[in-house]
Amino acid sequence: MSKKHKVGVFICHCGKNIGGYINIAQLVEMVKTIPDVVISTDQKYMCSDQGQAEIKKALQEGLIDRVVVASCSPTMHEKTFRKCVSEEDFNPYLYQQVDIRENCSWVTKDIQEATYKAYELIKAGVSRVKTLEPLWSTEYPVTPTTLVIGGGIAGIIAATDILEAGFKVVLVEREDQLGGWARRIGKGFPHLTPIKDFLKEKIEVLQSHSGLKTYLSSEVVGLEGFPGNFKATIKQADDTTVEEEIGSIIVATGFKPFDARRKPEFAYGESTQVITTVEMEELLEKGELSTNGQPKEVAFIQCVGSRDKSIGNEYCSRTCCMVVAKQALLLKELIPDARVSVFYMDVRAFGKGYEEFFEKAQRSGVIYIRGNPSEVYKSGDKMLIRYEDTLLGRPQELAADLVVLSVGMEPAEGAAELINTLRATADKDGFFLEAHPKLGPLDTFSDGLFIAGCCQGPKDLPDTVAQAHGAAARATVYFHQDKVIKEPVVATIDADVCSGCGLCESICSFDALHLDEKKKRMTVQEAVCKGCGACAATCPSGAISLKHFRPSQVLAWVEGFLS
Amino acid sequence: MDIIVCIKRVPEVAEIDLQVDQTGKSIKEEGLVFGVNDWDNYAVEEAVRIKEKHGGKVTAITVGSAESEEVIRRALALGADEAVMVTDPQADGSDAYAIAKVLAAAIKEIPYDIILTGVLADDDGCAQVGVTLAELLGIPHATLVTAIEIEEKQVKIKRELEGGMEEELVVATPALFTIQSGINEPRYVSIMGIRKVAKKEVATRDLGTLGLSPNQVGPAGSFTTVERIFPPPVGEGAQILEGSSDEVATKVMDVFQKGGVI
Amino acid sequence: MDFLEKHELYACLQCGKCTGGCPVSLRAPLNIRSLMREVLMGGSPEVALDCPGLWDCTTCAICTLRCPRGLKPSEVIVGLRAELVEGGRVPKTIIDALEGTFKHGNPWGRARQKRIEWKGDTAVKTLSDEGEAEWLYFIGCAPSYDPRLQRIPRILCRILETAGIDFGSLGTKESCCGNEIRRMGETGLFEELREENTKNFNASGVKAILTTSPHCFNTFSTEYDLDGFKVLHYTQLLADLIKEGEITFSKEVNKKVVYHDPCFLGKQHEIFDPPREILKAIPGLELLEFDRCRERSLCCEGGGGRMWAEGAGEGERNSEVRVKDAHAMGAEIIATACPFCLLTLEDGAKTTGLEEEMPIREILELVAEAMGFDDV
Amino acid sequence: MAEILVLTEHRQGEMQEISLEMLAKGQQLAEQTKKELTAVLLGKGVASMADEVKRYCHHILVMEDDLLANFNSEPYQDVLSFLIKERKPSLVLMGHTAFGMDLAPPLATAAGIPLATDCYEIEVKGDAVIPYRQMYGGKMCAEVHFKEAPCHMITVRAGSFPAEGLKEINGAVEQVSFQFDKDYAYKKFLQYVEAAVGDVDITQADVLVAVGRGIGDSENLPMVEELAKLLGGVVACSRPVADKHWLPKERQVGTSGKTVKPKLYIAFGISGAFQHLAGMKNAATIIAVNKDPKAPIFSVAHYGIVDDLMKVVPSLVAKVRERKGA
Repeated sequence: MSKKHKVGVFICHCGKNIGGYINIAQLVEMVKTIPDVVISTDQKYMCSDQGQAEIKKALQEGLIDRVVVASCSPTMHEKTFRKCVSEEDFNPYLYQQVDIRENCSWVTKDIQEATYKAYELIKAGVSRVKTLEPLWSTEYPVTPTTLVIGGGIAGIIAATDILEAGFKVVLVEREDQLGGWARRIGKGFPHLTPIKDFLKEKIEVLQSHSGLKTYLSSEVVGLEGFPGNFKATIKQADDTTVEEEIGSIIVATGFKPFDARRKPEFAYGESTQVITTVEMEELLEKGELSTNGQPKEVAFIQCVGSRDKSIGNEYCSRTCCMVVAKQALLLKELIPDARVSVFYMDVRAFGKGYEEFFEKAQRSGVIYIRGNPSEVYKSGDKMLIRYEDTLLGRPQELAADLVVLSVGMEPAEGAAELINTLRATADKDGFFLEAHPKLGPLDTFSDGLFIAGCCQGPKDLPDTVAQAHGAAARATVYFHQDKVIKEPVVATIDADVCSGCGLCESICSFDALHLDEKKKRMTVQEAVCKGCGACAATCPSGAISLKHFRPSQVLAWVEGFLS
Repeated sequence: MDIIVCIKRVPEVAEIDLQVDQTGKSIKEEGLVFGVNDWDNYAVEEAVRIKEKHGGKVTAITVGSAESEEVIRRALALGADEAVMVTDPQADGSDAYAIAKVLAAAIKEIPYDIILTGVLADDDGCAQVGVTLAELLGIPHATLVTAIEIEEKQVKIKRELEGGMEEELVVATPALFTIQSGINEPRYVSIMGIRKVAKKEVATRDLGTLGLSPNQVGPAGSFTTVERIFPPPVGEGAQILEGSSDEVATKVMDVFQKGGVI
Repeated sequence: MDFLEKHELYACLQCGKCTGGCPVSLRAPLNIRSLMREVLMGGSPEVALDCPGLWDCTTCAICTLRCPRGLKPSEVIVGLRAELVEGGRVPKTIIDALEGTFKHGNPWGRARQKRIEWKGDTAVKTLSDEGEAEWLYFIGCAPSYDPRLQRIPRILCRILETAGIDFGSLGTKESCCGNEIRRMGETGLFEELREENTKNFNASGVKAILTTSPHCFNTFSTEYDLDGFKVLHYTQLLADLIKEGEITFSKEVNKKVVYHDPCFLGKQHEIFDPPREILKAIPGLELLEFDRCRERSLCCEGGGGRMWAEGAGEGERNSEVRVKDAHAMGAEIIATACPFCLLTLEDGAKTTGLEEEMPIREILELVAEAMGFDDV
Repeated sequence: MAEILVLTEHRQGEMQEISLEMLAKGQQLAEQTKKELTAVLLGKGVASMADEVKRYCHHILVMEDDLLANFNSEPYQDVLSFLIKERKPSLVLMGHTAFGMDLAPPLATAAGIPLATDCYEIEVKGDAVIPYRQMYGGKMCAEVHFKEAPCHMITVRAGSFPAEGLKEINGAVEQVSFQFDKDYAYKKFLQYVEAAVGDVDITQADVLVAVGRGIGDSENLPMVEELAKLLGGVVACSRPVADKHWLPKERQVGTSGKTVKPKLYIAFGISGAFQHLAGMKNAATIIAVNKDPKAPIFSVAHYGIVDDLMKVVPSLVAKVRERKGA
């Protein structure tokens, strides 16, 4: 603290968000009394051009050498203000954001208390900002190849897009051919067009590109590196592994159908008269049904394994309503005198043309019964379904020749392991978690890793295809820039203090720390380091510190509160 | 319609092999379960039903040991509004007549239109206290009451006679009725219900506060005393009737005859 | 918290899975889904209290186990019954059961001093009187008093003795476990029983409890707070003893036996295999399975206070269906592992006229036969 | 010479059995104590009854009045108080009946007479009259001692003393001269009500003929009904029979049905499920008929027949008919 700093504090009203609950005028005056604060001022919206201009002006005039903005949370606008000060050739890491919105105005109606707390937070921010040091980002070159994991419809579409953009693709498929679940679908809804034709065409287009390298019967078993410069390990059918250098990754591993045995009340696996929609699709496709006008009484049961807390799947699988409508309709066309019933809780016909298709199925003679059946058991040569027609309010029984369980979607086999390998995050149901449900549906919390199709959650073909196109675009954004920029907030090791014990290596989730065999000291691979600070907290000798969050900087923050 | 209902705490003996205690005059009470006398339970229910229909207040009253509080609390939980408990060791050994005197003294300070008691108590089975009380209070009474209909200034009742007969009477109030079991279906008194009345006040009285002298109650104030008790002779298990159909039938006829059936 | 919130009625999907699976909904005026709807729309449980089907529920808990929203419809019934109990508006037979339990510690109102009547000349030490043991064997009310069932604990005692298990019982101190009492809606009484039994368990110095009845087992393991106690249904211990070779059989039981899963053992606790393992271990015995077995087992209608309430249902009883199904598949014996199932199925055998052809046996009775215990 | 006073009881022109039972016991006590037996007969239009009663006592005191037409304890009490004051009996006997229960306690109280109710036996020991009564629902018997007094009163349990041994004494009829000074408007008799016919309440019946699953088929019910009718009883059942709807639920005995306490309970083909036993074990006399000698019903029954009910019922029907001379 040898040098005396000149701190500028800019307080934001955020309209009424902050201004309505904090006495800003009073706060401005209070802040002026904090040592080294040379500017304390307020603006209706600091993030507005006018607000940013005021900061820039103060920097231009050389009035300040440290900037504090007291406004919303850093997640919201830290980047905005860092960019703002950089434009004045001011190091963005000499900037401190203080959150007085989420922390103060939004959580109390007591203006006095909120104003006082805001003052305390600003005081701490000012104390810290004075200890900050300038930091500079690093740039790395990019390998313009995308690893696409999964050769189903999502993988095929995404890979094709990337290839067509002029980049390369490494496509890894677990099965011995491309196509995934789309291969097993006969006709698609709502137009009853054969999916196979469409799929065949897409695969042909994909394979016509020279930049494609395909690994069939293979799995991704390892990943290291950092965005733009990953190295993936691929295990092939013969158990040999190869490594591929890649710049980004798209996961398109799809789903697996729910195992109906987990709903024992439906007797699946105990009777051949109980099948799933997956098996029904095959039967319809093979044309083996109704060689003798059988079955006469078919009952579809919706939501098997979906919307069901009792087996832990709370979510809707989104496609089953339409799959059943399609299968019921086709069945009715195949065996016109069959009685086809569909047990449902709600019919979710949300897509374009879906409601119309549902109506078409109804008009074809399919009986929709609102009720979630509870039991299926054998009675003579029929299967007896116990249910309540909730619209009639009547518990009843229905004897069927064939019961079709409309099974939902679950995360694909091995999804958990892959999530682990790729250092991605699983959602509560085991699907890949997107970075933001609305604003980052194709991104993950791992930079350079994107998701498409049912690996993120159940969806139908149109949604899957749309996501695949989107993921392809997201995955190639770096490639257009030829470089990746790495934030400088990373761990740093004081080699004089480090004993090379390796504790930090074991704690690091990103594999960024390694032992320098020669020096017997740990080193940080800065490009990989995410700046989480876990190593710094773990290091027994205090050799590791996190830039921008050095102990002195954090202590100053705390002291600011306590002073 | 203010109602006083008299209740008694008695042991449940239905399944128990009762033992005579060392005095030879009473039973061993150890291990016995006590509760409200069944007939009294019907009486409390009837009182509460009358109150629910016609308004007024129900006061439950009991004479007995401190443990009698459980039956008085139960009456409160069932719907009685007030409770009076007369406890005095000097009243021990009272016969039905002496108990009626205690009740009469206690009731003098409580306003009422009708008094209900059970027909009899499970323990002594005298069927005497209620009617004696009516006489002491100088009010009309009816026993074995199976239906009560409240009318202006009078009550229309049915009482049970032998042989499936009943008679209908009208009795002017104030009056006392002894209630026959089956007159109603007493409601269930839940543990929660009892907990809710745990803090309700129960007025306590002793001979002094009632203005009774010790020689008016207890053995001294009683007309009868139990000199000794003893279990009735019993046989175990069924006596198997054997022989030809006709012989067996004849033996059954003897049983019928002994039972007064034919 | 009001009734609607407590029972999460706002979250009901009205899908009907509860009513569809209800073992009595086809023959009784009980529709739990619509009942929940009534209460939700009426804003209070009062609107449902006159439903004639309230005493038909067997609390088999299919509705709760299968509810896709994780609600507990069977607890809604218990809640509604609790309202009736608090208002005193319960059937006479239920009143008798509740008062009997309050006064004598068992729903039949039998004398406490006769609770050890089942013993006959079986020697069982009474814990806390005659020292400690490894296991506390909780007999249960029905096996203690019902002459048809009194054999069951006698057999188990003999088996435990043979296997060298150190056990004792609470003797006349044992009181009703309260499982059925709670389900009849008498929450206060249940709490008192729980307190009393827990006190006796603690005083016994035992850390493991064995039950005859799945109903006792259920409440001890899920509704008591028996931290540090191991609670087992006898089938669990017996299956282990057979596996470990502690129990061996000397006679063959050459019968086709079909096993009936009790709700409080099977569905509610997923104890499906131990009873079957015991039966399979009996020499000569051929184990058959109902189509409706395990998770789909048909409730016998003996639970949830139904032993003391007739309910308003009409038509064929489930126990009759069960007996007929067993007969049709060629079974010679129906075996079960629950005192209530045993009694209701025996009733079913009587009313279907199949009493002679279709004897109902506790698993323990078959074990006793195979072990050569002819005199128990 | 002091006398023993017996209040005879009658209803709707019919002498009640209890009156004869009391007279029989009264004769015995009179002999033992060397006293005279005096009957009291109050009512309206009772002359013919007086003629019958006088055969068994030394004196019969008769009073006829409209106020005495139907039993009303208030005018009865006043007449009896008067008679007791006049005649100073040493012992007054009444029935422990609906009649006596209403009358005896207030009468005794008003007259200061020690009273023992519901007695099944009366002994004479020296000068003392010692009544015996039951307590705790019949589980204990009690010997009761009276406080010394010129007069004692006892109500007698019906059926305790056989009326058969009555001796002819042929006493004299004396008219009671008593003047009512009030109209007893505060307690008025309205009417007798007979239990509705067809309205079967098994809890009220004195005789229950109960059938269980052993009946086999509902077709066999009529013969059981016939027997019940002959015995003046009604048919009850165990749970399986009600479950079959062969008989309505109201007829079911047991913990889930009704608890009954008849004088006679005959169980046909009922093995004795515990819950059933709980509902009927307190019947005064229980006869069980079952094929299975080990049936639990035999543990509560007083008499047992190990046989097929299909054989037993017809032979009983025949025998009852024979006895009844029908």
